[in-house]
Amino acid sequence: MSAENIRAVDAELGQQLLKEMLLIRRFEEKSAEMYALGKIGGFLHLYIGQEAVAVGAISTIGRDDYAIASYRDHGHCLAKGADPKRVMAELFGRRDGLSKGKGGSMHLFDRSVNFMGGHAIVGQHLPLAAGVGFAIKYEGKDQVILCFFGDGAVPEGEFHEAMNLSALWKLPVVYICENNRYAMGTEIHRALSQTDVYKFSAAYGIPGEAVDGMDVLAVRESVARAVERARREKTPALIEARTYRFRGHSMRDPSAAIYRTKEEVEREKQRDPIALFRDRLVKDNLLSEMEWQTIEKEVTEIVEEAVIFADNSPEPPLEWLLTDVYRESGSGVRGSGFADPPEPR
Amino acid sequence: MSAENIRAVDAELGQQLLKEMLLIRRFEEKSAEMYALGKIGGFLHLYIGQEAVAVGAISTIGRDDYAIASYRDHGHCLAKGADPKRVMAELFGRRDGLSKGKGGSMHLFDRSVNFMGGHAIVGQHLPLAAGVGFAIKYEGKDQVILCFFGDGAVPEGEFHEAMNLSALWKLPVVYICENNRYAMGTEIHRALSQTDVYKFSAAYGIPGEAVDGMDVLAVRESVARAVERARREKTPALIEARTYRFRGHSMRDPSAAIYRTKEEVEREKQRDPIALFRDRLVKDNLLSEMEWQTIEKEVTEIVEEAVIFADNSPEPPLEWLLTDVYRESGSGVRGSGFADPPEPR
Amino acid sequence: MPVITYREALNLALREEMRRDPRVFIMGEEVGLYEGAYKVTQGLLKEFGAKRVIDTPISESGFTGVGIGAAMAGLRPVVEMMTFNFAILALDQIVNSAAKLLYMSGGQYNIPLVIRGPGGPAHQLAAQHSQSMESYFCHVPGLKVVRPSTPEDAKGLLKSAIRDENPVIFIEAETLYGMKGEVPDDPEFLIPLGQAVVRRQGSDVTVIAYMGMMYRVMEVADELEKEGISIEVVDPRTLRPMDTETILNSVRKTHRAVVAEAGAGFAGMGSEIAAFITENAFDDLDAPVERVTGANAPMPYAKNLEQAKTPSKEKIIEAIRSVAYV
Amino acid sequence: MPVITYREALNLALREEMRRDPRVFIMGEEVGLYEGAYKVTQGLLKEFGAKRVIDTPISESGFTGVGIGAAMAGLRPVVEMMTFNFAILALDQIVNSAAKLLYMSGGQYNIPLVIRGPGGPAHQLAAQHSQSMESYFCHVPGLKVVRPSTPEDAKGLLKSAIRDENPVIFIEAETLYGMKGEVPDDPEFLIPLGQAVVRRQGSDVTVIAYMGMMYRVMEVADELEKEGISIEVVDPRTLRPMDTETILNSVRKTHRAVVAEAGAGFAGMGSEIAAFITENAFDDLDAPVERVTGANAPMPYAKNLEQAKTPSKEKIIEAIRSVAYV
Ligand SMILES: Cc1ncc(C[n+]2csc(CCOP(=O)(O)OP(=O)(O)O)c2C)c(N)n1
Ligand SMILES: Cc1ncc(C[n+]2csc(CCOP(=O)(O)OP(=O)(O)O)c2C)c(N)n1
Ligand SMILES: [Mg+2]
Ligand SMILES: [Mg+2]
Repeated sequence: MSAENIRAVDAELGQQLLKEMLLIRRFEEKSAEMYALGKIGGFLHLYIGQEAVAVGAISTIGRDDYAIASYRDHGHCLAKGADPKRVMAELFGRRDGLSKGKGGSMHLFDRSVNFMGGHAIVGQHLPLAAGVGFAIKYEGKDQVILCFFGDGAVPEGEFHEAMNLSALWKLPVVYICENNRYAMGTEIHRALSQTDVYKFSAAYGIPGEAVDGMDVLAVRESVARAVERARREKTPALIEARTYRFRGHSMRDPSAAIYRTKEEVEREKQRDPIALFRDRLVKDNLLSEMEWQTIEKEVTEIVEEAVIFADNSPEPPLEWLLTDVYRESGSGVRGSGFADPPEPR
Repeated sequence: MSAENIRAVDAELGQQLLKEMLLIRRFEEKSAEMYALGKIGGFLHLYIGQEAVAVGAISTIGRDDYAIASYRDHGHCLAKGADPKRVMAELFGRRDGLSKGKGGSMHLFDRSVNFMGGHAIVGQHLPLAAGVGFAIKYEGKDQVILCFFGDGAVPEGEFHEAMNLSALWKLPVVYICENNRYAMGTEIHRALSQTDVYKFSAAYGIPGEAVDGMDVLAVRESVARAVERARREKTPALIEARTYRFRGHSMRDPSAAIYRTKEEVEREKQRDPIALFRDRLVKDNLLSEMEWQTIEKEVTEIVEEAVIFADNSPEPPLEWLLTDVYRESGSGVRGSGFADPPEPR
Repeated sequence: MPVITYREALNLALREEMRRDPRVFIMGEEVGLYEGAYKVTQGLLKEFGAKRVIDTPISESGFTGVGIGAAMAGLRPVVEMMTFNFAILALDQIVNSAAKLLYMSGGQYNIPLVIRGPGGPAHQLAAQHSQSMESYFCHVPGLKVVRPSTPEDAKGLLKSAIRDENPVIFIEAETLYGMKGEVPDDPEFLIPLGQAVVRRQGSDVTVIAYMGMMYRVMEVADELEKEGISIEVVDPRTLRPMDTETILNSVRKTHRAVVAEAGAGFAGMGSEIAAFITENAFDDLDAPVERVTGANAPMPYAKNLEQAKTPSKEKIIEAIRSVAYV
Repeated sequence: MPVITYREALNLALREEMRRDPRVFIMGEEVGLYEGAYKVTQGLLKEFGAKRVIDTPISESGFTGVGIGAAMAGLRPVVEMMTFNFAILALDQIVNSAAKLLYMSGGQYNIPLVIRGPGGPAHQLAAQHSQSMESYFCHVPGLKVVRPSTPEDAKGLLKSAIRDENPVIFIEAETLYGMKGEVPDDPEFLIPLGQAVVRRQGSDVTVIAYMGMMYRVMEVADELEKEGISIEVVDPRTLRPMDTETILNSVRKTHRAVVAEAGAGFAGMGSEIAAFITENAFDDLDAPVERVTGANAPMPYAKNLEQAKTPSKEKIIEAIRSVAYV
């Protein structure tokens, strides 16, 4: 896809993007319900409000390209094409989950669509993304990887190391910082001495830019440009998508907690990326009320099915506690796939 | 000291700076001899060629201010005012060494002159410097700390974390990157995608500049400015001192190894900071031949004495193996200073 | 004595020590405005202000290094790890700076620093958020390591840790924060580091356990009492320095020992405890020291697998029976 | 059989595996142009070019993460740590990514990665450069850990590690790089991970040791033989998975065991080895398993203190005598 005509959306593409965003939204609203019901445990971080970033960005790449994200990963995983049923089953911790129930919400992986996780240590997956970019280049392929992370990862050392290595070795990685202005309760100006994240790109001599993360087409345009360059010139880029999370940090954190006001949250909700884009499509005559209703209905069905599927999926068998700790060697090396030492009682 | 008239050196100050540089040079030449004789073991990293940086920078601060360095620390430790005898004894691993012989060349510490080490993990002491800056500010003092590190530390995550924290919290730390263009055998353009180290300062919104690290007065001027600002406004700074190491990375690495040519080394030696400064003082009539000879003689004597002192100092007693692992509590808390668990055999 | 939660006990210890000594401050992610991810620092910002209660960016290695540097320069920092899993990112600072500076400087710079926060498994937090890291720290000369199991210990040991002249790794547990217990309100109430406690007297088998596992063992002990098996439960409280005497005295009395540990067993704390007991009390032992440990796998997310990962009461009972030959 | 050094054996293993499999590459500080800080990668840049022999900046966490990411995408990286001390900076990537990705992804992403380099003490490198870190890695489910003591093992085990489908921590020793020995030049010569070897047959006491300590123990065995004490020396070679059978079989024969370890003893590898021996062979033991370990202190610089830090022959002999009651 060429970056030039990327803004020229037709009805089909427009509705597709809208539907993907809405799917994520409804999927997560349902997840929140399921969390309240105790069907989902642990940490559950909702992406609500940020959907335009994952959908806009991932719409610029193919199935064969890669994406990788932090723990706030439902949106990216769904946008990359994972089956919502298996995602929900993973959140439920069931056998048919993407990771057999072993990973949970923070560790979604889907090899079939090159979604590389789901990583819960802030900053940790940036070097992994560089590694995938390294492998692409090593094998002479023309894929790219999109690496999504929060503003909270910028102060971490691994941000710096990954930027420098990617820039130094010219790796096809597009780093997309989803700047929602908060890392848990820490507003960005309390975490960074210089808060325009995209400006870090200058320190590494790579392209960087800020983009309105509530505008799916703006994200799409910016990322498409970076993707094209990454494919062609193997140049990484740093894109700062300015966005906002409408909910709390996780289900344990109220949406308008001590660190931000109700007014601020309400104001930001006026920028709802889904409502904005729907209105735009309607205004441009690319979406009728009937089509909208159809999309809503389809999305609701997908989510309902996902819940039913997840709920019907059995718990993982207890033996699975000890599988997938090591992969047996396929190389025929005797012993190299030895089992772990015998369990002490 | 005010930064304005800092270039106006009189004979006394000029000769003082020259003498300090020469002391470091001769001290290290002697250390190399002692290493060859087996009196010194382990790693020995010579500072030869870079003396103007430590001497110029440290000449701008007082005894009560702090300095901290990497493993290439003899120059900084001596410039900060440590007793050459005890430094040499430390290199010899003797009882009267600064660290009782337990630290060695890479771990010089002298609390009496606020020299905070001597750290051998690349990048590790940058956050420590920020911590000292934090303490200064916390206690409402007007000290500063100079933190010296190599170009090789820039790609490390801790460089980034320390810069950001110091800038964010406005700590009185002057970071001085001694860019000698190599980290062991890795030339800077093979380690950093953007090689003007001082430009990183922009990413943190702090002052930064490059300075000729072979010109003791230029270093002095630049650092004095940063020190003044740090004292007054509690602003950190990043100074890149462009310099060169005349010897190998350590005594185990030949001076002109595979990674650089003999010609390059010879060319750089033309910029010898000591010769340059001596010539300048002579030209400005601030140094006579006789004075120069006196300086040489004094310095040689200091170094000779240091060697004799070190050689006469006994080995540390074997019981010291297990002392200084824990500090006994002075607070009267029963047990909190408990000894380590009994040694298994 | 006032009954307060484990969380409140920690909070009180911090408050008292910060009131007592102006050099004590606390820094970490979300400790100030947010009052702690687990609310341990509730109210501290209000009482002590932003100078002494410092919110940090997500830079574990950086701010741990800041803590160590500040300690070198005379302050007494308490660094909160939001959870101890993130301490791996700061491990170089902990191992190579905090633990060694006193030694490398020949006794010049001691590091009076506490690094505290919750560790170990909680509720379905999965592999990267459920690690028991105490054996890492315990292996490092120069560090002290505390695992406080009760509200009283939480207060008394944290206060001692803050007054200690050395770096202390203080690993709490998310699962205990809400637990209530009697806690002295005397601001000079201290529990020395390096003293184990016998939680329950018994004569047949010694079980060594701390934190959540200790409570599970206490329940097991109640159950087995009905069968006439008498369990002595020893809680080390401080893992380094380990109070080997209290443990050995107990074993010399019961002649049988089991170590119960939530973390993965291989090269874990239980290995050390089992090894020193055997080394020092071999002739008193009527059976090998048995370890009951977490499975040697990462922590799974699914609830049923998670439960199976940590030693069950059944497994503890089985181990006790095997050493008691009943 | 050709006689080559340990260093050459490693070099040969790398070469052979890189020739065999184009997905294998090596990255690390100074591995290319400089040919390795310890020259293990000598000639590799020339033979394989800069695409497969990659010099890295000093960014341990970063380039280890790059290795892991590349492994996720199908390559088979060998990451050199200039020395293993610096792996602490990459520990989060090793523990939280490399070791857990297979599990967290429910079996989708295995990480065929080798992290290798010298570890343990060398010559007067002082506290920050002389650490024995194997117990850290051994504690982590999902990692394999190798410590090869001979040139032959260095080659055969490194080749198996590279062919393994899992992350393998391969810790060499600077002090052994120059050691010579017979090494098969067969490119299919492999030593399976997880197999210990009996270095010396004996009947009175089993001593478990690896790397430099193993050689010291062999010398001790020679000396004690003259007194009529017969020592069996077992070298685990792979620490995780540990070949418990070979060790237990030996102990069941000799009824006495000593573990000798260079690193600090508290919560070290010796603890694990002593613990499992006691657990599994208690009734066969005529004496407690004794640990002879490095002192529980950081490594001092001074030569005499450095020597005293690591267990001497005298200490090993003393331990052997104490378990043999002679
Ligand atoms: C290394 C590390 N430190 C701390 C945490 C705890 N933590 C989880 S998410 C988070 C905030 C991250 O914020 P940001 O990167 O902006 O992402 P967002 O949650 O806004 O999507 C923190 C501190 C962690 N997971 N990893
Ligand atoms: C974290 C870490 N990685 C690697 C090393 C090994 N090492 C010691 S010095 C050095 C080069 C450092 O170069 P630079 O920072 O430029 O300082 P210079 O030696 O030029 O003074 C390396 C790689 C180390 N000590 N610490
Ligand atoms: Mg954020
Ligand atoms: Mg350099």
